Formats: sequence, structure tokens, C-alpha cells
Amino acid sequence: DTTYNIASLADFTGPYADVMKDLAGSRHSAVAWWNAEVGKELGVTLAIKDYDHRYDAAQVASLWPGIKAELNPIIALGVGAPDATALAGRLPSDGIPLIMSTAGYGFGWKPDPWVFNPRATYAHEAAAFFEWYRKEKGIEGPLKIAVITSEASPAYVDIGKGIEKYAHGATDQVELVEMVFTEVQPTDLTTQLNRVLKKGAQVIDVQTNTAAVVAAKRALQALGRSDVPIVMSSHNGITASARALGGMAELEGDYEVYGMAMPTDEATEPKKFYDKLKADYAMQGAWTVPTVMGLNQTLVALRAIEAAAKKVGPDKVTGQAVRDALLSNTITSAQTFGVLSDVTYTNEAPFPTSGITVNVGTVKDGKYVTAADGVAVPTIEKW
Amino acid sequence: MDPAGVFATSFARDQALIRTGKQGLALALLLLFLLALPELVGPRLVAVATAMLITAVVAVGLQICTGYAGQVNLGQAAFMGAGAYATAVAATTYSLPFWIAIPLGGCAAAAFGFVFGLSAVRIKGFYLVLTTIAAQSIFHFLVLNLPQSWLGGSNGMSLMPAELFGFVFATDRSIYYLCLVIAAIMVAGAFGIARSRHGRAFVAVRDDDVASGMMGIDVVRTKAMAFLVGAFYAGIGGGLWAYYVRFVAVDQFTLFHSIWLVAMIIVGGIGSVTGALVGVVVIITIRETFISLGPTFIQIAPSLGGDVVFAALNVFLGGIIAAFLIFEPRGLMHRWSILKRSYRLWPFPY
Amino acid sequence: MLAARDVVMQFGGVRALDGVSFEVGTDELVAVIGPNGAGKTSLMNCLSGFYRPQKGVIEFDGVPLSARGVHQVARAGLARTFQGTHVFSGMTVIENIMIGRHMHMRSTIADAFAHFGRARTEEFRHRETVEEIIELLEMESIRHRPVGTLGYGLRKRVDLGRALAQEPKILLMDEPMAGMNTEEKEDLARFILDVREARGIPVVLVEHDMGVVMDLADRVVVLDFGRMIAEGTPAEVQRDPAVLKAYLGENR
Amino acid sequence: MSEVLNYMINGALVGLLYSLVAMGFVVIYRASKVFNFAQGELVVFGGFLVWWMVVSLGLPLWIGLPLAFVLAALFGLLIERIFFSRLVGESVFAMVMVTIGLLILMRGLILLLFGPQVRPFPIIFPLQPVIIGDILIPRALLIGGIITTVVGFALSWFFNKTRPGLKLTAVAEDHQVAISMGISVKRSVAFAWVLGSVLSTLGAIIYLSGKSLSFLASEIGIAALPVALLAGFESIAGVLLAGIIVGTIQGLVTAYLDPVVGGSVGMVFPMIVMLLILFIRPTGMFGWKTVERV
Amino acid sequence: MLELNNVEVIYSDVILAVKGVSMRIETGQCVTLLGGNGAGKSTTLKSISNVIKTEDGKVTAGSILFDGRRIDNGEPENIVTHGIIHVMEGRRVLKHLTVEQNLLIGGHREPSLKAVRAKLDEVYSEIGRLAALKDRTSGYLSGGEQQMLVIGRAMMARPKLMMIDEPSLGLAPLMVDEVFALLARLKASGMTLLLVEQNARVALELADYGYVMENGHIVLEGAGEDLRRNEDVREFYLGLNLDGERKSYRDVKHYRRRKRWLG
Ligand SMILES: Nc1ncnc2c1ncn2[C@@H]1O[C@H](COP(=O)(O)OP(=O)(O)OP(=O)(O)O)[C@@H](O)[C@H]1O
Ligand SMILES: Nc1ncnc2c1ncn2[C@@H]1O[C@H](COP(=O)(O)OP(=O)(O)OP(=O)(O)O)[C@@H](O)[C@H]1O
Ligand SMILES: [Mg+2]
Ligand SMILES: [Mg+2]
Repeated sequence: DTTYNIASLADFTGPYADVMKDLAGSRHSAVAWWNAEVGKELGVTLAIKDYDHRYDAAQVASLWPGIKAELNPIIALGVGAPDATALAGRLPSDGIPLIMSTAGYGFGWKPDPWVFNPRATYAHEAAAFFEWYRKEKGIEGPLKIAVITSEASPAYVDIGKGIEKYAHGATDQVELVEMVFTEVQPTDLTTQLNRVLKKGAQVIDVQTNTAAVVAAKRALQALGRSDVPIVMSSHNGITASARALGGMAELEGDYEVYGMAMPTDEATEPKKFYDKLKADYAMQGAWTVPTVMGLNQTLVALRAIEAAAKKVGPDKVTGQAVRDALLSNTITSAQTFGVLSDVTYTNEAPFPTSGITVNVGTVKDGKYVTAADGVAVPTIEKW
Repeated sequence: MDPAGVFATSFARDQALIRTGKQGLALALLLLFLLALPELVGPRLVAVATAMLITAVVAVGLQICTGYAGQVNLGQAAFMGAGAYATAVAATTYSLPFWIAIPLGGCAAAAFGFVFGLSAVRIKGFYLVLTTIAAQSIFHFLVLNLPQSWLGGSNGMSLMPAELFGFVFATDRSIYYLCLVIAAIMVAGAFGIARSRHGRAFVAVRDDDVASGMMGIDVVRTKAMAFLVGAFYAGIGGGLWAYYVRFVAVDQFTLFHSIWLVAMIIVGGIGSVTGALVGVVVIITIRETFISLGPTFIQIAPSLGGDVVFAALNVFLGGIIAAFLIFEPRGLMHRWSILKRSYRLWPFPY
Repeated sequence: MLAARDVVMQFGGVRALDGVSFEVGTDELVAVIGPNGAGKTSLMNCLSGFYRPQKGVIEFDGVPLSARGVHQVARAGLARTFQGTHVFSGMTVIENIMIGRHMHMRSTIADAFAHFGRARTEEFRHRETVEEIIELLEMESIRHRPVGTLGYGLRKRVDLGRALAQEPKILLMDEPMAGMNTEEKEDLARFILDVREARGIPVVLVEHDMGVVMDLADRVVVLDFGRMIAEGTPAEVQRDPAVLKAYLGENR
Repeated sequence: MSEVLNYMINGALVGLLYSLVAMGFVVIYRASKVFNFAQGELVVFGGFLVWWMVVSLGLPLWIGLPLAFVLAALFGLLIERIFFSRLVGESVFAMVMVTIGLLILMRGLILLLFGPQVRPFPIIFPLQPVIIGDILIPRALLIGGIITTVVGFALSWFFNKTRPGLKLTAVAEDHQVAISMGISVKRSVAFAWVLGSVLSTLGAIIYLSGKSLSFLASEIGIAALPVALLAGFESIAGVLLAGIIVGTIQGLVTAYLDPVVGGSVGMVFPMIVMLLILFIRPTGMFGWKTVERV
Repeated sequence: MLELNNVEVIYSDVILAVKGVSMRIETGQCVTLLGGNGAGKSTTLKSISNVIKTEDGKVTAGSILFDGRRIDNGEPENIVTHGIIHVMEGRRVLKHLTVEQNLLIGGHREPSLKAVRAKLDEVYSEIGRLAALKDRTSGYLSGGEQQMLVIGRAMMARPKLMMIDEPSLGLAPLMVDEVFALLARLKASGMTLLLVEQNARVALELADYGYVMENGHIVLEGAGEDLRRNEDVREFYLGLNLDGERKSYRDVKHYRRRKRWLG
């Protein structure tokens, strides 16, 4: 058996510390599964090791050389922007691809990637939702949307920009009534929401953080507008937000949207896979979005390694070979147990831009359920 | 106080930094060690050392501004960011070589800092200090809201590696040496400034700005100068950072980074260049030790979970800083000088 | 050399100086005396440019002070010591006195950064002057002590050393001898006399020790409630009934 | 027109919330001359105490809240015991530096004790807004504003008009003198921190009522800073006015300028207003003029 | 009442400022402590009031007894409850507070507002000048006015023993007389005084007993009269020549004539 290493970058003490137990836990468990059920046959064993970067680019930069020397990994798993920004310049020369757990960002949208997102950008996902929702509700004319964003992080700004770009190019579909800027932990959004509702907003898009979802929800409740739903993303989705609001019922009729499996109670394919990991492979994470995020990035990485090993031989796998495998194979939805739709990378972008679908989750009668799956993602021009 | 038997026979001797053969030897050994470091330790430690060198430049600047001139500065990370961005713009938009781009970064940061220092014309004491927090927000706002083509906005900016006569500073080792040389120059310069009339004027303004005015010191200019010098150092550090990571983004320079920098000079000792260096080394060493040991901990005791282990790190670091302030508010350098003094007087206690 | 004309200095309702005029010649030791709160320190503050009088002009070397900032007055050649202590407690004695040399030094911050060359030679040159002052004031043994750890009297001596290091054209001293015993006062008195002999600079001295004032001053100005109530030689002033009443006490 | 009025009123109420947090700064400053950089963490800590009592332990509000206040007070006491009791006579500078260490320490402590999760915060004030004509006022902010005003005037009276208040001021002025007069510096500083900690908890309740809580909420400390500076650190009542000014401006700017600029002007604007006003009045609107004499 | 036995004081663990000082003060006495700059006078007072603790100093040997009880190295704020008050050198007014507020601080231990008022009136009548200044910000007072204020503030605390560090510092001659008259009245009213003074003439007039310090040691002690007759004291502290006349400052010819009793 040849053993290869995977570097697992994690944020146990920074802003995403709350989700890290699930995210990192699912990575470990997925690797254990692969070793037992795939690697054994191939003659490949994988070892994974966590590094804490506190969501800080400086920390990533100082950790990386050590990771390289100590592990000599063939692939790295990242959490967010700091990994991508600190490493983007060095990965090509180090020959190590990096798989992110999140959706992509406009600022990473460059050709010849070494950093890969398993999903398209947040703006893509939001756009898919808007079009689905408009059709679903049979709305004539464009759907009026308002975006709650924040300048606290460039990533939030980027999401806003992406939606702006989309709205600009799809005037028949949506009309962006306003982009509201708030703090990381908004004091009160009642006035702001009152304003956008007066302008006719039909959907409130909150893809920043949980605190903003909570504030927006409370504002809508205060205004008595349960007819206007909030749409959330994966990192601030329904489960997390419901926990912060004190109950699933609070989010009745609201939505979350993203291009990976939804951790609902339904006996879906991904859930079955999760249950297996839980039963046999010491899965630490609960059935949550972060766990799915950890699974999707790890599965992409594992399938790429698998493909590479098959192609170059189990004892000749390198980072370069893994990257080649990523770019030359489609990772099918079956291969990821339905955690992702089919993922095909091109040399044009670090994330799949076409042929992908998203799922929409919602709360119905106090229960978290899938509202739609396989919703096609529209094309958005690069911003 | 001098060691017994060492008497200054000239002013040069009295003022020299290196006053005994032993000190000279120690310094030479340190330099030699730093030069040989990449041969002695693994790449991870070289990267840590590079981070220390860059941080050292920034912290020494902060020491001049805060420790010497008494102007607590919570905008040091923003100043560093200004330097990093200026360097990035110079290097990419104007394709200037690094040996121009980095000093340009320093100058841009210095100008930014100077503007804040100038408010000393009117604003004094803690009011002045707290305006530096505004520097942080203004920096953040400007980067994100100026036209994207200027500073890259939320996209950040990528750089090509530094290059000198065809030699490309792309490997970790070469970057280490680049940082070492520049940090050495900057630190030596800081010692020079601290011992010069300007350094004294900084301290004078800190201790009693009314009296220093009447001694012929232009108080406003001196305070602004302190900010300027401090920010210049931050800018140089930012420039190095830009070439080290080769990507600058606004969230690399947050208020929390500024706070950490202040913590470093607290631990090392306020008002001493060496103290700033000690603080940087101590804090980063502790932090890196924890971060390196963390995964091992988790492997040994998986039930603990990463969240517990790493949260403990923050508590530990915060605890250390607090402990320093409680037991040795004047920092490690003070402890050291007491030790040195009693060692010299030994066996007589006083 | 230094002249005040009709100076009025008012703080809220308090008139610290109420039309004071006087002049200091080029080689003269003028003592200013008066009861507590008479406005002596306020006068010194006006003369050194720290206070801006509401009315009246102060001229130094023929130039009105209002045209200059505090540090420019000092650079023009006016040095002063302070009532109470205003030393730089975080610095050593040497550094404190070197501050007095600050304005005579020219090295820029860039020179300082490089340290070799100009900054260094300049430093040594001025250090020599400072050593002379240290010797003069008998502070050799405390040279490297941080001033914050010195007692009150020694701090006053540092204060004086610092003013001297400025090589002023005129020296203003606000109660330099407060907190000294007779022996130390004698030393300082001797010293003031020497400075005048050697450098020939005029001195304005505020002092409550009548012995010192009588022995040293060429001319005495007496203030009370911000007004000048007497002026003249020590002997004349000492006999002035208004002064006796307001300041010295009748029984002297 | 009523729209403008609405933004102004809401802005002013948010501003009063800043005032309450700023009051935490001012109280500690008035009683010990220390500027507390860890104020934001104190708010978060207070918030977590409330969460712990009310949500985690499930106590009813009327027991949970008082208990949270008691714990906050004890925590303030603990801070003094651990950190400041040893620093009597040290420079203010050193004490301020300690608060920076405290900031880092508390952040770690909060993570360790309460975890990094985003927690629900109980709904303490009813959600329904007060509606007067076209104007819509969030109830929590309104009640909070009233509480803040009352507390502000009470504290102002305490510090300026009572003998214990005077003692605290004396301690802040000069530790050594206070000690030599037989005033216990430790006790005064402890009182300051207890008060600061309790006020922060009150701030957390108004700030977070019905919202969510995580350590990121410490941002409020920075948001409140311009208010404290604008008022001047000595003036407790002044903080109220400063808060209203900052809040109103922020409310208007956020509503009218943000969409135009396409960015978050509302966040930097208070800082810029603060800088401008400090240029005109260097120690804030109501701060004490520093005695500069030689 | 107060007894110092072989007290040794060290600052910052390294600076030895007082090297074995012993002295006694009986109830109702006025004792004065003379000595040059840096002799350790203030340090001695600070070690009694324990204020040295706040300056990183401590009593490392010997003992200080007040009414038979050890008080060295205690908490400084408790000293006042014993009835000792220390007026520190350098006119330490609380400069942002008004004169009256400063005085109120002195009387903070009074049980009621009425009692403070009464004491306040007493102080105003003793030091007439303060009454006129009562609403002024003390930081802006003249040097002499501040000196009077700190003495008044100490009186507010109704001490049994008042230690005053250089009360005549910066006072005009008339004012010196006034202050010393006040001290004499305090002494007559039964208060014990420990006086550090540079103005040896007035101090020795008032004092029953005196000590002279040099370099951290007590080098000379004796009853007030005896000291006034002592040759060295006459020369160095009273500025009299051998014939008992005041020397002129112009006659002093050279420095470094200082005679050291020790070291
Ligand atoms: N900056 C100021 N603000 C308000 N009042 C002031 C200020 N400076 C001085 N005064 C007042 O002016 C008067 C004169 O003060 P000044 O310090 O000049 O007296 P002085 O003659 O030096 O007395 P002393 O001999 O006691 O030092 C005093 O009543 C004082 O309170
Ligand atoms: N806080 C301190 N830290 C260190 N050393 C000190 C401190 N305070 C005083 N000293 C030193 O202790 C010695 C005695 O000082 P002290 O103030 O007691 O002298 P003094 O007799 O009161 O003199 P003066 O007449 O100048 O007031 C001096 O050498 C002084 O430098
Ligand atoms: Mg005066
Ligand atoms: Mg003394």
C-alpha cells in the first residue's frame, strides 16, 4: 500500500469555529470510508491531518511551508477565503491542488485553476433560486429582490456584486430593489426592511451570516410580513439560523439554496451515505450543512485521487496528477452519493459553471424539507 | 548600569549599543544563527521565522510610535495594509521592481499615518489614540469602495514574486533572506532613531508635552513624526507581506491584528526596540507551538475535539499577555535588566 | 532684550496679570517676587510664550512673541525652568539634558536612521557640552539614573541643567531653589552668578527666599494681585512699605 | 418627509444604544481613568450570561435576568481582583494596556466557556413596533432608549453630586493621593468594573433582545467608540446627546447615501464625524478640558 | 507614638534609599527631619504611610510601630484609619477638581454630610484664603495656593499624626509664617507633627526634636535647640557663618564644599 497525505485546513478558533467540528469531522470520516472501501482495492491509503489557521491568511501562509515539508500532501482541503488568497500564488509551483468547502467567489474566477470549489458561486445559487421561485409563484414580470449584505468581509461584498451582475443581465427575471449594508451583527433592520418592502421587495436575500438572518427575520416578524421569504445560503442556512432563532418554526416558509445535498430528515441517497459513515466510520459531525460541506469537498478530492491512481498507478500519484484528474474527469453525482450534482471542471474557472443544479430547502409545518431539487443554474457573466 | 569593571572612556563607548566584548559576540552569533537558519531548521520554521521578521518590522514601528512617543496606535495593521496595497499597486499597475515598490509602500503608509499624526495639532491624549481606530475603518472602507481598478476592491490584488537581476524570490528560503536583510536594516535604523535627538524628542513628548514645547521641541511635528515613522515601518512590513503572500486583501489587516501587535510590544516591554523584538518572538513562538501541537493533541485525544484544543490557545495567549501586565507591566526587557543588574552586583544584593 | 508692555492675562474672572510692564536688559538679573497667587508664574508663562496675554505685547529681541509658537520662542533663545517639576521622568539624566540640546542639533530622521556619520558625530559633540553641565551641577553619579526615580531636589537640578543646555540668550527661573537646603541654595546661587559671569546672559528669577533675592538680584520687581507694586534695587524694595505689607511682613 | 423623520428617530434610538455601551467606557474611565478596550467583549460576556441563565438553564426572565446581572457584577469584581489590584500606582498607560490583554483573554474565554456557536437570544422586549402615523419604531430600541436615558441621568447624578461619586473621581485623578487620603483604590476600581460589567449586560439585553448572539457581537464596542469620544470621556449625560447625534447621522446616511455610493458609508461616517468634531473640540463636546500648566 | 527601628527601604528591588533609620516621636511632639536632596527624607515618610508600596518600594528590614502596633508594609489606605496622614511633596492636588471638592475628599471618612460641612468650615476659618478660592479648579491655582490646599485637605481627615513633606516649599515669607503659625496651632491642639523641611530656621523653631539625614542614614539628632547650636547645622542648614551671621550668597566662592558625615 502507498500512503498519501491530505492536509486539512480548519478554523477552530476563528469566525467559523462553530461549524468546524462537523466540517472537519466529516472529512476524517469520509477519508476513513474511502480507505476501507475504495483505497484498499486500489492499494492506496490516505492520511488526513488538521491544521488550525484561525481564518487568517497570515496563519495559512506561515503554516503552508511546514505542511508541505511535513506531509508533502497530494491535495489540500480548505475552508474559505484565507486559504485561497494565501495559497493561490504558490499552489502551481508546489503542485498541490486545493479543494474548498464553499461555493466560489467572483474574485477567484480566474482561468487555469489550482483552487477548486465543488459548487458555483453564491450568486449563481441565488440566481437559480430567484428563477425557480418566480416560476413557482407564477410571478408576472421580474421578481423584486432586496439583498442584505455587509462590508465586514470582502466575500460578502463579492456575493452582492455577483447578484448585481446577474440582475443586470436578467432584467426579465429579477429586479434588485436595494442592497442594504449592515454590520456583522446588525442592531436592528426594521426600518431598512420596511423601506425595501415599501419598494415592493418580494424576496429578501441574506447570504452573509446567521446574525443578519436573525435580524432580518425579526424585522419581518415585527412588520408582520410573513409573506416575504428570506433566502439563505449554505453557511447561514435554515438549520443554523433556526437554532439561532430558537426554533425551526420561526423560519416557516423561508428558503435556503445551494448546490449540494440538503441535510433533511428524508431518506435520501446522501443521508444513507451519512448514516453509513456514522455507523461504521466514526463520523463526528451531525447531519448538518457543514457536514455536507466537508463531505462534498472531501468526496471530490477522494474521487480525483481515485481517478489519478487508476490512471498513473497507485504508487505514482502526485498533486499534479490529482489536478489533471480533476480537470479531465466528470465527477458524477452517483460518485458523490448525490451530495453534489455532476461536477465538471474546465480550465476557465475554479468551479463548475454549467450543467450544475442546486437544491432548495424550506421549512414546512415546522419541519425542514426539500422544496425542490435539481434546479438548473443560469449562466452569469464573470464580474 | 554598567557591569563592574566596564567604564566608558569615551562618549562613543558610553553610547554604543554593544558595550562589551560579550555583547558583541552575542550579536555576531545571533546574526550568524539567523543567516544559517534555513540550513538548521525545517521549512515550517523558516516560514515562521519569515512571519516573525515581517511582524518584527511592523512591531518595531509600533514601538517607536507607542513605546517611545507614547501614542498608542491601534491602526498599525491599517498602516501595514496601506503599505501592502501601495506596494501591490506599484508592482502590478506600474510594474516597478520590488526595491522601489517596498519603499514606496513605506512612504504611502507613512503619509497615511502622518495625516493621523497631524490631528495632534488639536487632539491630545487618549482622544488622539482612539482616532487611530478610525484609521482602521477608513482604510477598510476606502479599499472596498474606491474603483476596483485602483485597489482591487473586494477582489484583492495579486503580485508577481520579487525579482532582482533575474533572481526570483519565489522560494520560501529566498523570501526569508529578503525579509532578513530588510528587517535587519529596519531594526538597526530603529536603534539609531531611538538613540538620536528624534528618539529623545519622542520620549520627551510622551513624558511631558508641555515642557517639551518649551524646550524647543515642536510637539505637533514630533507626534506626527512618530506616527509617520511608525507607519513607515508598518508600510515596509506591509510591502514585505505583499511579496511574501503575493496577494493582498483588505481582511488581512484588521483591528484585531493591530491589537495583537500592541500585545506583542506589551509582552516584550514598552519603550524598547529589543523589547518589541522579544515580544514578537515570544508571542509568535507560543502561538505556533500551540498550532503545531494542536493536531497532535487531537490525534492523541480525539474526544477533546479541535474546537476545545484551539479555543484553549486563545485563553492561554490572552492569559500570558494579562499575566505579563500584572506581574511585569514593564515587559520582559525590564525583567531582563533587573536580572542583569543583580547578576552584575552579585554577590552583593544591592 | 525682553520687554513686557501692559500685559493683561485673565482667566475667567481671575486677573492674573493686570497691566504689567517691565523690561530686562542685556546683562541683568531681575528678581520677581510677590505673594502667592500674585501672578509671577503667569508672568513667566507669558514671557516664554506659553500663555497668550489678552492685552499687551511681549517682545523678545525686538520681535513680538505673538508671532511665534512656544517652541519657536525657545529656539529664539529663551530658556526656562519650572515651578514644581516638569522633567521627563522616563529618561535618564543625560537624556533629559540632551533634550536641551535638541534645538541645536540638525540631524534629520534619515540621518538618525543611518546613525553613522552626521547623527553620530553631532551626538558626541553635544554630549560633551552636556557632560560639562553634569559636572557643573554635580550629577556625575546619577548620570544614568531615570529621572523618575530621583527626589524632588535632584529633579529641580536636572530641570536647571536642561535649561542651561539650551545655551539661551535669556534664562527664566521659576523658584529654582524651592526644596533645597541652604547648602544647596548656596551652590546654586554661586552657579547662577557664574553663568552670568561666563555667559553674560540676563536672568529673570522668581524666588521666595529673600536672602537669595537680596544677594543676587540687580533689580527687583514686586507683584501683587497681578499688578506691579514696586520696582527697584533690592535695598529699595526691602524698605518699601507696600512690599513689607503685602509680602515680607511688617516685622522684618 | 415622514420617511426622513422615521430614519432620524430610529437612528437616534440606535444611537442611544451606542450611548449605553459608551456609558460602560465612561463609567470605567471616570472611576479609574482607564480606557477599556475590552468593552465589546464585556457586552458579549454579559449577553452570554443572559443566554446561559435564560436559554440554557431555562430560568424565567424575572429570575434569569437579575441572576445574570449578579454574575456580571461578580465578573467585574473578578477582573479587578485578578488584574487591577496589582496595578495600583502603575501608570494609566499600563492599566490601559491590560485591557488590551483582557480583550484577547476574554475572547478565548468566551469561546471556551460558551463555544463559538451562534446562540439564540431571548426576546425580552416585545417585537411589535410602535407605530405612530407613518412612523414605525422598534419597541426594543424604544424601551432601551428610555432605560438608557434614565440610567444615564442617574449615573450622572451619582458621579457629579454624591460623595462616593467624588471619591471615585479622586481615585481616577491620582491613585497615590487617593491612597494617602485613605481611599481604597482597589475598591473604587472594583466598583468601576462592576458597574461597567453590569452596564454592558444591560447593553447586551437591549442590543440583542430577540436576536442572535456570538462573539462577533463585540463589534458594538467599536461602534460605540465615536459616541464616547464625541461626548468626552468624563461626561455621562453627554454620552446620551452624542449617541443621539451619531445615531441620527448614521440613520440618515445609511438610508440615503449607502444606495448611492453602493457601499457602507454608514459604518465610517460616525468615525469621520468624530474626527471633525474632535478637531473643533479636542476633548469632545462635554469632556473636561485638561489642565495644562507649568 | 511612632517608632522606627532600623528601617531599610528598597525601591524596585535594587535601589536602597533608606539604610537603617531609627527614630521616635512622642505624642504631641513636633519632630523635624532635615537633609539634602535625595537623602531619603521623603522615602522615610512614604515608608511610614506605606505609600512606597505604590512606587514599587518596600520596607525590607526593621519595623515601624505606631502606638505599639506594627504598621510597616500594610495597606497604605488603612494608615489613615490609624490616624496618620501624609501630605506628600509636590502639592498633589486633584487638579481637575475644585478646591472644595479636594477638601471634601480629605473628609471622606466623616460619617455625615453635616460633619464634613462642619469640618470644612473649620478649615476655611483656619486657612482663610481657601474659602475665597473654593470654587476654583485646583489645577489652576498658584503654587502657594495649592500648598495650602493640600495642608487643608490633610486637616480634613482629623489626623492624630500629620506628616508634612516640605510645607514651606514655594510659599512667600508671609505665607510661611502663616503656615507655621497654623502648624503651631495644630501642635498646640495636641496633634503630633512630623515635618520634613528645607527651611531649617523655621522648622527648628517649631520642632521639639530633629533628625538630620544624609544618604539614607541619620547622621545627627538632638533636641531642636541643640541642633540649632550645632556647627554643621548652622553652616549647611541655616546658612550662618562661624560668627552666627547670615552669609551672603555672593560670598560663596566654590562648589563641592559639601561635608559628608558619612560615605
Ligand atoms: N491657566 C490658568 N487658569 C486659571 N487660573 C489661572 C491659570 N494660571 C494662573 N491662574 C490664576 O492666576 C493667579 C496667579 O497665579 P500664578 O501661578 O501666576 O501665581 P504665582 O505668583 O506664581 O504664585 P506662587 O508664588 O504661589 O506660585 C492665581 O490665582 C491662579 O489661580
Ligand atoms: N520611586 C522611586 N524609585 C526609585 N528610587 C527612588 C524613588 N523615589 C526616591 N528614590 C530614590 O531614593 C533616594 C531618596 O529619595 P527621597 O525622595 O526620599 O529624598 P529626599 O530626602 O526627600 O530628597 P528631596 O529633598 O530631593 O525631596 C534618592 O536617591 C531617590 O533617587
Ligand atoms: Mg508661581
Ligand atoms: Mg523629598
